Amino acid sequence: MSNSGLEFPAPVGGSHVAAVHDPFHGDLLEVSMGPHHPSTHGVFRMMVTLDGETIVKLKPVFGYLHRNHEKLGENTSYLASMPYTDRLDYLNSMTNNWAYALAVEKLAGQPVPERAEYLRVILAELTRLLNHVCLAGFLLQDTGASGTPLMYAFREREKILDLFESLSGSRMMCNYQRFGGCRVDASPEWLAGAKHITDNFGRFLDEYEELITGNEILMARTQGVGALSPELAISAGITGPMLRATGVDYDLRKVDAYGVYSRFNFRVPLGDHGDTYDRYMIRVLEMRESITILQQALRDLPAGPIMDPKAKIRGFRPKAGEAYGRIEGPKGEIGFYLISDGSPNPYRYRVRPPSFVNLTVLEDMCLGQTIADAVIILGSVDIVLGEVDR
Amino acid sequence: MTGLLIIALVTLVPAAVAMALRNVIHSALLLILSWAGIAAFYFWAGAEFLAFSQVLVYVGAISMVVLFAVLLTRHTRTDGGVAPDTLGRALAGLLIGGAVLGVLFGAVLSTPLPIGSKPAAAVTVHGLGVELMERHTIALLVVGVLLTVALLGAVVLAASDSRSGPEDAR
Amino acid sequence: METLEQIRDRLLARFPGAEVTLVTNPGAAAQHSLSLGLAHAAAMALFLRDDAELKLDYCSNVTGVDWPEKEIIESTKVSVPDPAGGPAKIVEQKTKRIQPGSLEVVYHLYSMAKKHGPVIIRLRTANRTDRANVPSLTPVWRSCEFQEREVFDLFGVKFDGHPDLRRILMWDEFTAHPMRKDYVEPDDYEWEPTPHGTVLDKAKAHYPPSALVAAAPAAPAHGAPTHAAPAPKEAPKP
Amino acid sequence: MNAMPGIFAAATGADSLLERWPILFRDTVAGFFPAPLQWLVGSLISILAIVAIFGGVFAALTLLERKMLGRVQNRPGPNRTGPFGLLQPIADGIKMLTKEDIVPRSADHLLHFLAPVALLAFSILTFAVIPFGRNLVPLELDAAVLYFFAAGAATELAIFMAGWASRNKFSLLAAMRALAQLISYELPLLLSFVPIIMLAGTLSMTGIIDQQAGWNFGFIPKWYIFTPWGFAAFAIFLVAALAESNRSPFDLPEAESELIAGHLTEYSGFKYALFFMAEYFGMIALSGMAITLFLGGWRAPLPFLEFIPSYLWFGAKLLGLLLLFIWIRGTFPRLRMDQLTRLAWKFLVPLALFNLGTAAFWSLTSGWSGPLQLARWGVAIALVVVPFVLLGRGLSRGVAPRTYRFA
Amino acid sequence: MLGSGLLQGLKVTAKNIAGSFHDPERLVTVEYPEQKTKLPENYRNFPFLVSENATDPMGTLRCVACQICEKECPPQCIYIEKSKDKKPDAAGKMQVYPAVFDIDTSVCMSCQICVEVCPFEAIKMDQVFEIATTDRFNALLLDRNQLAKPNSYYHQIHPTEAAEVDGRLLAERKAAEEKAKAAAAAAAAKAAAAAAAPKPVATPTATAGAPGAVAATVSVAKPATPPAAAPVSATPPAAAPAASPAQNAPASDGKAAP
Repeated sequence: MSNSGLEFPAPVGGSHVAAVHDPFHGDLLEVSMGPHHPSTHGVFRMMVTLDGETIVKLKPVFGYLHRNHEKLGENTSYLASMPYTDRLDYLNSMTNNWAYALAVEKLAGQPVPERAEYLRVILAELTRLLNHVCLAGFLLQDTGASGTPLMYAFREREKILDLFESLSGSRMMCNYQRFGGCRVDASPEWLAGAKHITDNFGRFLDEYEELITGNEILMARTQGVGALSPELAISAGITGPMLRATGVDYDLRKVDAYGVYSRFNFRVPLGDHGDTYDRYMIRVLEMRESITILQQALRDLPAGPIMDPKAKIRGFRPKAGEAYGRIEGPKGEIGFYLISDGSPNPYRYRVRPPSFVNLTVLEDMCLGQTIADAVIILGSVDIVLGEVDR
Repeated sequence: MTGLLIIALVTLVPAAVAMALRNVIHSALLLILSWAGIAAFYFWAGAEFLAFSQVLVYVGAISMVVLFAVLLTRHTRTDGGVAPDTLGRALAGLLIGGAVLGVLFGAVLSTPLPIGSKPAAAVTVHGLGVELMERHTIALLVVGVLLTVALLGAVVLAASDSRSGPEDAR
Repeated sequence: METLEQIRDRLLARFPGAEVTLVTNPGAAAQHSLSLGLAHAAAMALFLRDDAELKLDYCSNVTGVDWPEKEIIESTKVSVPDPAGGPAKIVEQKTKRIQPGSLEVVYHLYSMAKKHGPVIIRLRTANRTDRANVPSLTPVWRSCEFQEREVFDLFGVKFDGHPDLRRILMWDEFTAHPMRKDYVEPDDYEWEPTPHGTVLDKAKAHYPPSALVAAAPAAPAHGAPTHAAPAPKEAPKP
Repeated sequence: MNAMPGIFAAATGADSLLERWPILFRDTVAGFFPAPLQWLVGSLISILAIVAIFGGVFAALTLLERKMLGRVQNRPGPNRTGPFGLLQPIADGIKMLTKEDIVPRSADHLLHFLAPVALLAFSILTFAVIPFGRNLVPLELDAAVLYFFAAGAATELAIFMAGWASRNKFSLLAAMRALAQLISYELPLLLSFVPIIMLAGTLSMTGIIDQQAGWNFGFIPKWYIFTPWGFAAFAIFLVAALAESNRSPFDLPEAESELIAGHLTEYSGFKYALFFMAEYFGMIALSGMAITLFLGGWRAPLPFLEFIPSYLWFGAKLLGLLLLFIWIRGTFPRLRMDQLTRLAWKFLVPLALFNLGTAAFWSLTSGWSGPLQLARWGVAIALVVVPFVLLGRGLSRGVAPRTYRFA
Repeated sequence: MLGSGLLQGLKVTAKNIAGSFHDPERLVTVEYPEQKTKLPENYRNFPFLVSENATDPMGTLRCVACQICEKECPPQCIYIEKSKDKKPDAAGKMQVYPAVFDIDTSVCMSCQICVEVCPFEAIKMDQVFEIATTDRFNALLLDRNQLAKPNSYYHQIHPTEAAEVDGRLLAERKAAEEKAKAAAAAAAAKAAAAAAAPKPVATPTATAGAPGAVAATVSVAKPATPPAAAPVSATPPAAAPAASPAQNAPASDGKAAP
């Protein structure tokens, strides 16, 4: 039963170029980049067909890190899935926890106290800083700068991870949010530490931009590479900085205004070429916006309980029903879709990962570019395999 | 004399072996070795400038052209020697070879070679330059213009290549 | 944004033959959804995307849900006239009904242009075995391409019209569909020092009972556990 | 300090003991041998000296590079093997020697073995003409500069042999790419030193260094780098030298973005180390050449510093240039292949050709004096900067920092 | 102008090279085995069982084998077997204790949910992270003896948290004792009244009337004598103020942490 005359929207890059054997150009070179490759950010493989240097066909292959996170979610209680969400996008465990907690609170109609909402915003923005700093470092590593920008990025990341460790107990596997609030209250010293880091993060960013943004070699390598059109981005469900780099104004913090984001005034940067350079610059500008949010949140963090008194940790049985909660993670929209049938285990537990959906257009961006560009384009998409494969 | 003998051997033997080898790449490399032999001969004769030019031009650049040409034609392993088809062709081959050999020997024997142990005057680069500039200025200028035009042509080709060439990434 | 009822009525008006039913969500989130009939699903999806009022141009999430056969016992109160002319007695009759199982695909649609949503549409397959296909919405929203392949891989819902329907997470030779409720795990048991609960049953299936007794000694006070654990490769320790 | 003025007084000037000891040493050692052999023994000594000293410099350079990169990246660099990591080169050496040397079965064994040997031989040959000190010139050649580039030209041959002999499609592809890079940067390298030959009037190294003797206004040395065209030629020479020795912005053959490690894929163990030794020797040789042509060889920068022996000045300048190479490696990302060749053919070659004109203008107007001197400098500087800006704008047409709007 | 961005980049790296010699901000690495960074107090690694004192760890385990943590643990790495007999706990009440308490550290992901759900403050998170071992199975399976650590050790690694927990336990115990005393006093008063006026109907002793069974009440069957001398317990015999300040560490049990 084929669809009634629906033509398949030809992607901008014309992904269906026939891999023709051209006598003069010689035969096409079929290369498998990955799963064990220095610049694929984890176990990810790209079956690339090369005509000399230019890419003719590129099929991403993943599933090497597939642990069936969703089946696990359906066989354990709601609380037991929380530590597993740290392992989804293992760079940003705080935002994963918040997305899951938000979905379950929506499912059970669970109120959250003021102080916990502010703490969640502070930790989410710190995670956004951490993720974007990591991306800038990895992108430069892919273009060949021998580790210097990556080391500067990791120096800043370590400061934020120390904050997470002194708050939640573990650097990356925080398991910090609960349904109806947070687990540990932030001590005054911790808040002072967070304020100190936020204040001179701007200084680091200026030095970093001085090293990178004006660099002609980087501009030559990334401008015009892997361009993505806004229409294709919207149709392919791209979210996060990659979407805003194409000029589409869609940031869940403004659209859904979940949590207490409506109380902070911050701006959403938009690019207009949608190429790799824009994606890098959008993330740098977003880091600056996150700093302003953090300063506002730290300034007017209210006192009060961090956990809703009526919230139950054990024996949590939400009424039957379903809910889809989503937040603006550093990589894009991360959402949890839960169907509950009243039992302590969720009936259906679904994670909507941003990296997995953002990879849909990888081939369209890489066609016609050289193999050295494909590495950078993949880097600019910013994928984490824990989240792609679940 | 022994030096000259060694240099002659280094020049001629690789050239001969190069012809007999089956692998074209090996024979190309041996050819380059014999060019180096010629450079050694210039050294022996005291013309350092000429020797360095020989090495720079032949071993440096023209060897690359030869190797690229061999690679682009891509059938590096010729299988089986090339036997002459008919007896007539073999005879004709021998005849022409003998004739060329006769002419060469005639020329070598008939030219009055200066016999004596007077070493050639030590020519400095400055001297070479002055010689070239005074007596052969016109020839030098023509060659100079020719080379510059070739060079500029290459640059223009490279410049125009990006617009039309499909290969060059945008 | 207009309410789901208005959308349903406009859809019914637009596509007379289609069945569009409203599915209410009892939970606190109150995110109700529309269940579309398969015949006009693709056309209705295209309408939802291109309609000036709705402009749902962003399909955020595609999920598969498995509803296996369920035995529903309905107890209905029936008044049985007393043959002896007495007052009619209320008798509880239990009727046992097998609700046919089906696989369901849920789409969460948002509008980036008008910044509203979610409109949730559900497509149900006829049954869970042979007729488990649903028209693919990849031609309408390109973001469904990978997510529909994942639903096919983990649930076994065949999408008609999908440009490249292959397994995306599992390896290609894998036959079963792991996210179904009736999925049986392969029996690749690996030795665990403290088998308890479901792991213990598996351990019993794999190792003779004598080995398990040694594995979990009952004696309360003992030194370092010298497990005579017959680990597959390891020689038992003294 | 006052106990030693005597030695210092005696030690200043060109004929001090610190300057003449190499000659004395060579004559005393050669003295033990019969006359015809003395020339041979003399050159053997200089060969041994070069190989020993620059072998040590190579080892120290590997450690210096890793330490400097560490310092750039906020970490101390290797400091586990010996104090401050000083035994690291020995550790690397042992590792390289003990690693198994795998030769692919289908490889062309003779060429596979010959490639690193040839590459190293050619790069050491170039050391024969570099004047390391006043009396430390291994070989006094009339056409020394031409000899330097003749010896350097054969490295492409060795890289081709390495790529071809490995019988591996990727290494051949990468070898072809390395050849394209070397050939397209050979031209700017040669063109950048032609103006110096024009003005110095000689091809011999010592001649060029003598031309750069003396100081203007008492303290600015008459080195060629302090002339407008000289500075432009030095910049072009530096960029081309970076590309010739496969260093950072141009290290395409061994880049991980390429398919595999270029023509070095099928090499391991000591042959792999030989390739790296050859690369470092190439870098040292090109730096030595840059020092001789542009920075006045072993001349002291200031008149009152003359008492320090000349070879120490050469060492200091060499260290400076090597640190610059390492500094550049720690900072820049890599260029893409087509951008690499476009930079050479459309930017460096035209710029170098234009520089010939500037140098010609400079030498013709050497007679001007007084106010004309200023005009001479002004025109020369304009002749250098204007083409640079025009060609630069052409090169980076589509590339510029962007401004972003906020929703 | 072409190259200005490159020069800026060089300036930044130069600043870092120079900075790395004097500015601690520019040299952030630590020579690990010789110098170690200070662990934050909230740092958590694998769990451990809290015992009241170090001399007899098995005897004074706080754990009462209620198996809540075994059920709630996400990767199911805890294995508990209740003991058949009972032993008195810190408050003197007869409690079951765990005969077998194994944690398989190769499965545990140190998510501290067991600490969160344990109602008896019996399991806390440790801070030991150098625990590499070559044996894949048995060395990673920690049993009761390897898991038990004294309360003093707990004070050492998590000072503020330990003080809070002790304060809470003390308050609970005090409340339990008041309730027990009140119940005992009421029982005594009733017995006295019964003895004074022998009524015809001997109302059963106040077993039925006892208010809702408070978990830690002293069982009524015991004669109404003043509570036995508090067993050797970490809490000081004198009625220490409820929230004993952190630094005045609990009384005189051995400081010798294992």
